[in-house]
Amino acid sequence: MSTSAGDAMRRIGNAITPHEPQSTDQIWEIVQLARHQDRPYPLDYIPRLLSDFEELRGDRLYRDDPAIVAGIGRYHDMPVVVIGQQKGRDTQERTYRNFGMSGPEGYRKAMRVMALAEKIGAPVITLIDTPGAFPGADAEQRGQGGAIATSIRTMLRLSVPTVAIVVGEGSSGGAIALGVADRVMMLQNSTYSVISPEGGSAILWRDAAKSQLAAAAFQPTAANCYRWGVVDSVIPEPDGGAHRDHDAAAELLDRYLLRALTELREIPGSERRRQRHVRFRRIGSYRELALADTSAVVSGQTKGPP
Amino acid sequence: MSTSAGDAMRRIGNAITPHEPQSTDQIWEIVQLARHQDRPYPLDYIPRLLSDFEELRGDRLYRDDPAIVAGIGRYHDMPVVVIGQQKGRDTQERTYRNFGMSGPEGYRKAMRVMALAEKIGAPVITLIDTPGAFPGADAEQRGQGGAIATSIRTMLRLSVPTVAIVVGEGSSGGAIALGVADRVMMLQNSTYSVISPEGGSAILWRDAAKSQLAAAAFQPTAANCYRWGVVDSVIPEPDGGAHRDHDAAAELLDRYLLRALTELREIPGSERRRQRHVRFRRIGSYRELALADTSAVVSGQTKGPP
Amino acid sequence: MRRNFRVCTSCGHHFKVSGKERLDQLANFESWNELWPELRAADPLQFTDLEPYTKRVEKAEAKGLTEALVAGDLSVGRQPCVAAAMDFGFLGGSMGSVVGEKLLRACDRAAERRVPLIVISASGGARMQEGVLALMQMSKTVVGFEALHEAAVPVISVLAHPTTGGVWASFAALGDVTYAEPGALVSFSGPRVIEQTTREKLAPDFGLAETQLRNGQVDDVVDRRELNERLERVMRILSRESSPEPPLAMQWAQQGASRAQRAARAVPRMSRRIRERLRRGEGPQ
Amino acid sequence: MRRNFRVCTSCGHHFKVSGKERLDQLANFESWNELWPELRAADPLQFTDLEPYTKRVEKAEAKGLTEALVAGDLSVGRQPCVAAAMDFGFLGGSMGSVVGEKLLRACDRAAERRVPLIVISASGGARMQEGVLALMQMSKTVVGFEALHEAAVPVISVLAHPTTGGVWASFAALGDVTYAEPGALVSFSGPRVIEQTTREKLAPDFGLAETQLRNGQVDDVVDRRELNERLERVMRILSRESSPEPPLAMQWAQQGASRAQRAARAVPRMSRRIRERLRRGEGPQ
Ligand SMILES: [Zn+2]
Ligand SMILES: [Zn+2]
Repeated sequence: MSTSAGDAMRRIGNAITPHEPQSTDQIWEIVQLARHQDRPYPLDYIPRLLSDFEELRGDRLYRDDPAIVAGIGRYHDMPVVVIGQQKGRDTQERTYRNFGMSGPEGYRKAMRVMALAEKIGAPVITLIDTPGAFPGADAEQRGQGGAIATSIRTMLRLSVPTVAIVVGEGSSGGAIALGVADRVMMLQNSTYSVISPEGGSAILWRDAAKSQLAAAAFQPTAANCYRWGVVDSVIPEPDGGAHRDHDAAAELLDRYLLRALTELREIPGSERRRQRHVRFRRIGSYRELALADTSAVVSGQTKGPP
Repeated sequence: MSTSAGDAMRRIGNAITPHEPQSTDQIWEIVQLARHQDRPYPLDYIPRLLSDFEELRGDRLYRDDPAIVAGIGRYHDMPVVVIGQQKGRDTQERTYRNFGMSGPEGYRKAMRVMALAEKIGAPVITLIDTPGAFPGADAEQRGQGGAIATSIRTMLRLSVPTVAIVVGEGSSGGAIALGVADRVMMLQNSTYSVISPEGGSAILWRDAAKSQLAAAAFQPTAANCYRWGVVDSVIPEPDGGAHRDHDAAAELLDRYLLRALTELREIPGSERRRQRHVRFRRIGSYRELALADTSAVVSGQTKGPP
Repeated sequence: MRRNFRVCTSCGHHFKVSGKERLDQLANFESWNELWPELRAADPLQFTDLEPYTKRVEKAEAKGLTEALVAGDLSVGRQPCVAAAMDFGFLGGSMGSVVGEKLLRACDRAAERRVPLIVISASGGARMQEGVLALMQMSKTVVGFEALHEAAVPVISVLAHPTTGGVWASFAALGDVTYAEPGALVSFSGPRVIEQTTREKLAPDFGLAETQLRNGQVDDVVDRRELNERLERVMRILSRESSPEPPLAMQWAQQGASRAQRAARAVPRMSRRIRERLRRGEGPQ
Repeated sequence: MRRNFRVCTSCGHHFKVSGKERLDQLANFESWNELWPELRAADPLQFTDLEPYTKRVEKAEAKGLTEALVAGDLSVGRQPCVAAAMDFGFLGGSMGSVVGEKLLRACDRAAERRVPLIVISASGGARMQEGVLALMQMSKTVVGFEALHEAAVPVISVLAHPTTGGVWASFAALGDVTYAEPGALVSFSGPRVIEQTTREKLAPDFGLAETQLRNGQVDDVVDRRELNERLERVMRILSRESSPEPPLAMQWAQQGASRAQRAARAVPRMSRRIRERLRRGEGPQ
């Protein structure tokens, strides 16, 4: 639901000023922060948010994919399901977790755990942080496209409350696969984009070194995503970025998440699902020409929610 | 719902007399007929039963498994989904179809097509004919057990009418995976058993050559399965066996199938599912000792439906 | 070529087809009405790569194309449907906000008219020039397919060369029935990206329709010249019953006499009671 | 040994445990009530292989075992549940009509009491001596699990050595959470049958719990000595909220002051309005 700037301005109480100036340098700084190696990952948030957590593994089909961590936990005395993309902090863990690039098995594990959430009526919380789904021949053979597509569909079908939070880098179909929630939020220094800056520059500029230029063009920042109606809230980070203080970052995230779940739990499941569908129907920006004369632009403004 | 002989006798109108004598020779003859190489397979019935058929392939996960044929077709002006185990007639086709022994992908294809049936409200017809699920290391790696289990569960969850027909050999978990339907029927000379005679004799007699003995012990005939409440109807075959006249065999099957679907369509989906659960709850044969004195047999009769 | 559906008569190679010609083909070159041609790309990010996005769109529109997806009402043979075809000639068939919105409207229209939806995909993926808004068309189009799910209306997905990226990873993978054209590349990641990332040489048949059939990802590989026939059959099979209940009972009654006698002849072993019931046309049970 | 859960103190090997001792372990050797011990095997097929079925059952019962599945009400730590454990010592833990009926009753009981069900499997598969009726226990037990599904009651499946055949291919594979014991064989077909059919030598780690974890078939491999703790935690997580709605609002109010100040300190960049809202304990939006 891409909205005009004025529309976004009218939303009060969001921590990010919609018109924070965003120069190429500023955007690149955010891109760097979003990928900072000390930035909290799902496994950093989970012990801070949950009083108990039990990891669940495997898609029941082919293998366990460590690029996605999934499990059940106790959040403010509620059972919840948490699904997070885990990049890995050191070289060894990064290799093990494939840099947070999941194969189809990761999304299928996510769906299996969502089915458990649906059974027990537990909210689903996704923590998004991935450069994208893994580009590999074997992943394609086992249906990478279909896995992402069915994960999107599964999230649309859930009747339990769902909250998706981009905590780091949310790039490409690998991110939206876990992003189709009742409330979508971004951390202040996270990014959400159709592709990583490197991927975009390689394709559009035919030069992988143009990634700063690509980042500036994609404008993948929380402020913009909020302005475009892609996310509902921007979660502030501790001064200097979430990596400076994991505890404080988790506490801020906790506050927004708890508020969202508290609101969502008031809505009946079928209505919540309906609203979720409406929410994702509205997103986009296009022009609609006059019917009779297709050359005249009638409405230059982007389509969006009221 | 194992029932006493008297109970079975009281069911009128079934083509098979419950107490047809079944000597070892007679049982072995039926086992042979059930596996006769000219016996009609699903792909022989399908063009005779349906006015249109379009095969659907693949589990959307890993591969297409030719041991199971699935598709949509038009049956008496109804859209239906048909899922059949296909052994293959000549050596080449048998190799291609792995002798009707499916891997997890076959059951997962079946479940995918059942989901389509559920979407469009089409009845599901399964035609069972398998020596069992494929015993292979790769099948186990990809979750053969879970595939069978979830196929059973999927069939229990469907709200559309479902009919399962054992048309040839229904052995082991590979058969029940497609057998959890509102109505379960057997062809007169088909078999339904916990294991193939060869498998059973190898395990129980520690001698694969004792398969006739095993068959006589398992008594896997339609008459017995009817008597035990495992199947609801026995479908007569043309004189000498279904292999003698595929057209007549299909016509008899058609008659029973159409009657069953006509009845089932009168029942609302949720009630139909409830009845299906009740049906499969009841099957079994056990004793219940007196609570106080566990050594005294109070009730030697088997438990079953009224 | 046009009459041969742009398939080479000598080698069978399937050439690319524009969105409008696709719908011409589906309609068997009868007339059809284009839906929502007034929807046009905006430039929400004021995006420029080697060329401004608006410029790219202008150039594509100058070729007479409206957008990367063309939708229309038409009939395939005798089966009415809503059809949508992607146009690789329009910015590589990339999915931006217009593609998402048009496809969503097509879904709603098919659901409302209770006729099947046919979507022919040919796309490099999400339209990068619309940034994250293009990514969001993946979820938007799946919402459309969910509307069809709730309305119990079938959707047939046809994958033409190439069906990749965010298109393959959203609606295109979710057809009730999915066909691919011979030789079409069907893949989430592009072969070049995969080779660069994994430093492995891909097999020559990587991601091709025929490979994806073996991989269980599509129902069949269908020659374009036979596509209409197949689509018509699927739609005929999945169509509602012409008259919900009566035919069964009627058929039963009508067929009673002749069928029962044939059956009874075929089954001399069945009990006398059954044979008599069959002879009277009463059915077996 | 008994106090060490029948795990070798020196090499960690997990020895087989009887059904009753399993429930002793789960109950931390506190007392528990056995459910439905009056259910006993019948002989519907009057089955004889190398020995009559009734004889086999008598021998097993003479060992003091009631059947291949023992069920009871108990608590794991502070979490009440219904528990069922298979007993490999009773005809190889094979699943016949008694196992099916008892497990179904256990499911119904857990659903009714709204407490989780724990099932520990150890089985060679369906009990062949009951023929097709044993096969039908696969569907019967899945019906039981579906009752738990409808009641939103969790079920935890624990796979001990061996969990094979029709047990692994029915309820045992359908836990909401699934653990396997170290070294347990988890497989539908037996290794010998696979080697004979495919004429391939199996890897030494074929079908083992650790392998099935990699294969995505189980959630974790859990040492028996840690099982109770894990089960208790899972049940604690999945338990209903102690008080459905109030805690959230209460926590919000209680935490308001101190948390808000910490948050405000941590986020000097946020807008003044927000900082003020947080300071007042009103929450961010
Ligand atoms: Zn050519
Ligand atoms: Zn030892």
